[in-house]
Amino acid sequence: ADTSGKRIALSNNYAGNSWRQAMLRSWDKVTSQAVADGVVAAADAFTTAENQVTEQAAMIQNLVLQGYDAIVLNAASADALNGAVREACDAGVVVVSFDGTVTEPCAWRVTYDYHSMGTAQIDFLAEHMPQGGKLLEIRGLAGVIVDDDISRGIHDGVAANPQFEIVGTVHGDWDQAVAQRAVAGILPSLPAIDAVVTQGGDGYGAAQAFAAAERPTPLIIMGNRQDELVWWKEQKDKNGYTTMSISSAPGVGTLAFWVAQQILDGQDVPKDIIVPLLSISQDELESFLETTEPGGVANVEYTLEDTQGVIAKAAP
Amino acid sequence: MSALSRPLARLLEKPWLWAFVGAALVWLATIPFTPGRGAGDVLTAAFTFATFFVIVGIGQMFVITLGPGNVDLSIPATITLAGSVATKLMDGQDALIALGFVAAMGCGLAVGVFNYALIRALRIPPIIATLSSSFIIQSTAIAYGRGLRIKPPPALAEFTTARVLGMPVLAICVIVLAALMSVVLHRTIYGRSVIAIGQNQRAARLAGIAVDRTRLATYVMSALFASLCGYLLSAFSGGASLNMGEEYLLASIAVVVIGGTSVAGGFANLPGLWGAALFLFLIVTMLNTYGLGAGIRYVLTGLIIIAVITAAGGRKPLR
Amino acid sequence: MTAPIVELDGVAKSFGAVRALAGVGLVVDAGTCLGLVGHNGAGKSTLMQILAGTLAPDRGRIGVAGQDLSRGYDVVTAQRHGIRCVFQELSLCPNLSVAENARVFHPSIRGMGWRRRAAELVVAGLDRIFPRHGIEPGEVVGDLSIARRQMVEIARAFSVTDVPVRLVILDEPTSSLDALVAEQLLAFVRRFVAEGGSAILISHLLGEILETSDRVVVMRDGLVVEARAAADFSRESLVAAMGSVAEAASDRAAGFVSRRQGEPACRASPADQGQGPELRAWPGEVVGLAGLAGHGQTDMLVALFEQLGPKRSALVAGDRQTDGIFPLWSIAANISVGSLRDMVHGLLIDPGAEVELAEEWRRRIGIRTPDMANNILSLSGGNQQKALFARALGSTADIVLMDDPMRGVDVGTKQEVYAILRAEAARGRTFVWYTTEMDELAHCDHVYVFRDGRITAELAADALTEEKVLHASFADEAA
Amino acid sequence: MTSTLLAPRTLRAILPAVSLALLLAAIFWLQPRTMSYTGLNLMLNLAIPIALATIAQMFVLCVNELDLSIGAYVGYVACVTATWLVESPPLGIAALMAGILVYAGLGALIHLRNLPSIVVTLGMSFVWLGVAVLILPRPGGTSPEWIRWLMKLHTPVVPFPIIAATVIAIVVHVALMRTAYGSILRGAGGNPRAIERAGWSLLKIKVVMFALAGVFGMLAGMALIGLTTSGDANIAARYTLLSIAGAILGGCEFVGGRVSPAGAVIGAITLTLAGSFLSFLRISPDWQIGATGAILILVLALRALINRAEERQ
Ligand SMILES: Nc1ncnc2c1ncn2[C@@H]1O[C@H](COP(=O)(O)OP(=O)(O)OP(=O)(O)O)[C@@H](O)[C@H]1O
Ligand SMILES: Nc1ncnc2c1ncn2[C@@H]1O[C@H](COP(=O)(O)OP(=O)(O)OP(=O)(O)O)[C@@H](O)[C@H]1O
Ligand SMILES: [Mg+2]
Ligand SMILES: [Mg+2]
Repeated sequence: ADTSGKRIALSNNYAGNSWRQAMLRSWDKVTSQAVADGVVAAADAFTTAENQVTEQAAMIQNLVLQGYDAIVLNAASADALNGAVREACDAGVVVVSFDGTVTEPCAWRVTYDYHSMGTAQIDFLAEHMPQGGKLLEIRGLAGVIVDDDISRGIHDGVAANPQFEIVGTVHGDWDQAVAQRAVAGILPSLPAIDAVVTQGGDGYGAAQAFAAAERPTPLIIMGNRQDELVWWKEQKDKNGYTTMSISSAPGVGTLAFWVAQQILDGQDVPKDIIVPLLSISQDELESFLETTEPGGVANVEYTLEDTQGVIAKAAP
Repeated sequence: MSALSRPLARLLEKPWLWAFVGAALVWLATIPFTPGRGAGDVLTAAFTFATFFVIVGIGQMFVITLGPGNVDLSIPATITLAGSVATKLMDGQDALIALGFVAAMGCGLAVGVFNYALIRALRIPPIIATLSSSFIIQSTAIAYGRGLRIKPPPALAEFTTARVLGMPVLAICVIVLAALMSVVLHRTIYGRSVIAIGQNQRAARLAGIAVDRTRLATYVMSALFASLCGYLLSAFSGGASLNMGEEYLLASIAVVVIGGTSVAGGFANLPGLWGAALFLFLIVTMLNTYGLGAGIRYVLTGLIIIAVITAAGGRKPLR
Repeated sequence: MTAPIVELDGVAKSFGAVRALAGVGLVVDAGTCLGLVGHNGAGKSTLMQILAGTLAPDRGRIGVAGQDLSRGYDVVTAQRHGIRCVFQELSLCPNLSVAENARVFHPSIRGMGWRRRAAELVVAGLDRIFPRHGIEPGEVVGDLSIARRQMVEIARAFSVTDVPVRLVILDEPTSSLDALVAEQLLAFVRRFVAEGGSAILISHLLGEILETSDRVVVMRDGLVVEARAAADFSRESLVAAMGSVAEAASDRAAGFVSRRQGEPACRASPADQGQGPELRAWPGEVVGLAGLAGHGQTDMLVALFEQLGPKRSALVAGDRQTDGIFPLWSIAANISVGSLRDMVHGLLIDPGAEVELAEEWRRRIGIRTPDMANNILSLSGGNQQKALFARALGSTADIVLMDDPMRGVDVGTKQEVYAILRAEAARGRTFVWYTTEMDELAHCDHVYVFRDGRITAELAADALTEEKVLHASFADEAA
Repeated sequence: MTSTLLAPRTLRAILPAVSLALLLAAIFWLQPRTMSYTGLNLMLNLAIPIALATIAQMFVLCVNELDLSIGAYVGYVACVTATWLVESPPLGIAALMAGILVYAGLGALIHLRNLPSIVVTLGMSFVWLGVAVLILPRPGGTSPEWIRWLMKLHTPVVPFPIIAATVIAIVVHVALMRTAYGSILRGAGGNPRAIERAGWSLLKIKVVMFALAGVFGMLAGMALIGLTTSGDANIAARYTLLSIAGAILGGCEFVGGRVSPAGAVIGAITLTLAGSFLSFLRISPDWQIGATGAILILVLALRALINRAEERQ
């Protein structure tokens, strides 16, 4: 079907960190090209000011009122927006959620396998530290599904690899400064730490906290921020420091855009689409650093063809 | 009354005492779980991080002292804006440290004047005025910084993380700053004016106090301290981020009120800021150390705060 | 003869180190008005608060209508026995309407139609005591002038619902009222007493006391020092019993010399003046603003204050609760706030200078407190007023604006204040003084009479008579 | 007659309503489709829980206190409603009643120990959040059928949210502004000493007001779940700020017992709509957040005009 007359909206709940900024920029870059090419008529981005469920629900309802054909959604809550999403579906609007996904069955979900983001970290450690060791876990924001999933993955991984032991857990609220402070507070009470498992983005803060406490730097799993990669590179050049980076790429928003376009095009798209995590190994570090803008985040943007590939893989 | 018990009674009346007592108790409860020189390390960390709370707390305290309804909700956004502007301008070069500082202070000045213009010229209640302006400031920071995280100049970063004898240099500076501001509060016309306005704005005007000038100065000062915090924090944590100020909304109010300053205005004290900031950091540290789950930790944090304030009790009105 | 309505015996009360009452006995007979006088801080209000049940005595006996109620005596008990009190500091809720404030006082007004009943009750009370009061029951109390608030509170205290009113305590009820309204109140008190009610009247205007009371009790330093029939007292003997010096009549009119030469220190017109005299004051002059309460005098003073600015002028606020005191500060800080600019050395306020200023004025104006570092609220009402006085007089402003500043100040202190005013005026200071008391106008060099926000007459001291002031206060009435 | 209509006090009382009307007019103009039954329904239904939370905050403001825990408390109620109230109603009801009791107890504690309410409720906000996380460690649950039914009610002619908001405003207005005991409750904010001197118990008043805040906070949480259909501990985190801002926007004051239930409801709706308004404007994403602030300022600038008028009088 022809989608050149269709209008797609992005409903975003938060813009206050670099990941979201990169996500918005990727969206802008990819969709404005799509609009220029006449693939769709419009692809506008909307962000709430308060990062609040009710505000975003109101926004979804307003987008429905404005007659958008599809809403691409990064949701403030996995469940609490279900009411609004249901109403949108009932009004014939296609809803595709990503990153912050929703559980409402009528919506499509473009998700990362966050559980595997946890297990992958332990698998990496098991490979590089076969003798095992003591771990510090930095979690995200309590009461949020992503935090819960990653943490479960980590704990399942540890259960499968009993040579590892989690000796301390702090909540960094996915905020560099909070993570740094929490780690600095708990470090004095901890024995020597061999590795730090994270949820991405807290690695640099953790490294600084260790340095400030004059503790030897453990193996810290990194996220995808450029400053984390730079720090890793510096350490690597200095003493062959080895670690990995695992995270979600902000470009996933563009994938969700294409998914929405494909649905509007009448394609058969499965409701759940799993996207591979962005993982950077020791060898890929330099190449990623080259393509990442200073102060930004490592990213991948998706084309229609990439998306069709991902959809095909997801199809049963 | 004996000669000894009088100073003791005086001390017990100090409103800031309980924040320090709370901090000390929580610290003592943490020590058994920190082997070796851990106890000292915990304190070092506490001073390091409490410093930032105290910096914004000072500005917020002066604002809150202006009386009921006065509160600065634009502190988080100002921190972000000042941090982003400063790091972007300095671009990691030591030579530009001063320029970054001036730029951060310039942001603060602009924000403070803007806030007070809304409050005075448009007669918008301060809480909504600063909330509204915080959105605008946050947008400015986004448009300007685009969320890029630029490294601070190494010399500045070194300064913010330096220590002497285990004590963070920055913390020492801020202790001196707090002492200075305490003098400003109690011994200058400006400080007296703030306290008088907080008790009764109408009476203050009729007693010849320059009400508008004082309120303007206070909102500007709050924004300046927020900017200072943004400047130092971005140097300390390796760059500015768009959400670096977020947690300072509640924290700046919390350190002020737990520190014994009256929310009803007209009564303030600076030592309490330090007590409260240390207290808040140490509670989190203690509960992290105990390895409790998030739910239990939140509950205990709340109960400890309530317990301390209940033990301290309130001041009975005279008539 | 029936049992006395109230019998207090050996009542004592201390606030920390301050002994407010040192064992006081008081008897009020049914159908009489008792006058209670004493210097500022003598303990009158404290005693009345104990009788009203809002303050518990340290010891002592409280008997009401022959019953001993000492145990567990409180507000509710007092109200059940028909004892009502109009407190010195107003006790209305400013955010409620007049009718709602009546409801606060009368728990029995409730259920359907309570607003109407409350409104009727309070309006009936106002009509009875203050004919032509012009107060609407729906008005919000915070919008009323201090005099009207006082009228509402008085009417409320005399209004009857389920419990008959047996004793009404009036703690300086006339201090915020002008002479005319005060006269209405006192006449009503006489009628009330004649109908069998009882009243306790506290006032620093001894004329009122002698005219209205059957018996007069004099307190000094927390003790009753004299209690006799009013007829046995003369003004002079009453003053003497209070331990003050006899007041000397003002001799302004006698040797009056106008100071009106050269440039006036300030000049202004009320906003609605239109045609008519302009207010002018020359250095060294004491200028009086007369007329009935609420006719624009306070607005004139505030306008002058804004025009002159705090460097040139200082203001003694009229409504000390809302415009005057800083309730969290010490007495000393309350005084020095008017002179901060003069106490700065370098950048900092000199605490020594603050203490010095406070001590000087404690001496000069006789503020009764063991320590000027005590909180301002620990002072009696009259002493708080003295602190406000000290704030303005202690400043270096050339022009002192005073909004009925003698509210609740005792006779002895008034004499001292008059003397201070004269001395300061002689040094070239200008005073603009709003007062509703003829006695006080007699201390002015020049008087402007206000009516409906306008100046209707201008009288020099040698031309000042009560008739002329009254005439100008009602000037428009005839027209 | 016109003079009393234009009196500053009257003007100020209708100011919140005028701001709201202007905002609505602007929205209708930008997006005519909102001017329909469904449009209004969609735009306004999420304002209901915020309005209820704002009313709760207003009760606390009325006695010169401040509740920093209302957002977390609404989150707690939401979690209880989405789980226990569905799985085992008696347990759910007990948990909700316990919430109200705790609120009443806080009122008593604050009064008896003369504590600053802002610190106590700050502490409580952590407690509620913690309990909510314990009840619902990861988002989920479902809404009880009857709440969902109520919140999705399709009333004839006038959309349900408008009816609900009106009912809330009228009920609270009558209870607080028109009843005999209501005047005592407000008086306690205006001059507590006077209320005490008239023989009323301030303790009882504080307990009643905090309990009422608990009740309305509970209603807010339940209404929220009715709309969202499942819960999350952080679901109402911003409600604390919104409820205070909404109450102030509606003409309530921090001290002095000057409150306005209708104003509070209108204030809450205005705040919600200010956010909506934004999604009808095409603004660059960078400035969307700032636009919310600018809209609030514009709406409030009206005050300046009216205050000027007042000054001239
Ligand atoms: N009692 C009052 N109520 C309301 N507004 C007032 C009152 N007194 C003064 N104003 C107004 O407030 C404004 C500023 O007065 P204020 O005394 O605060 O001046 P300021 O700006 O603080 O003084 P300065 O010039 O010394 O800084 C003036 O426009 C004045 O009209
Ligand atoms: N709450 C209090 N705290 C400390 N001292 C108090 C308090 N209340 C009254 N006092 C002291 O008790 C004494 C008696 O005060 P009270 O108010 O009874 O005087 P008064 O006779 O009514 O004086 P005035 O004529 O000025 O009203 C004064 O010395 C006053 O300072
Ligand atoms: Mg008295
Ligand atoms: Mg008088």
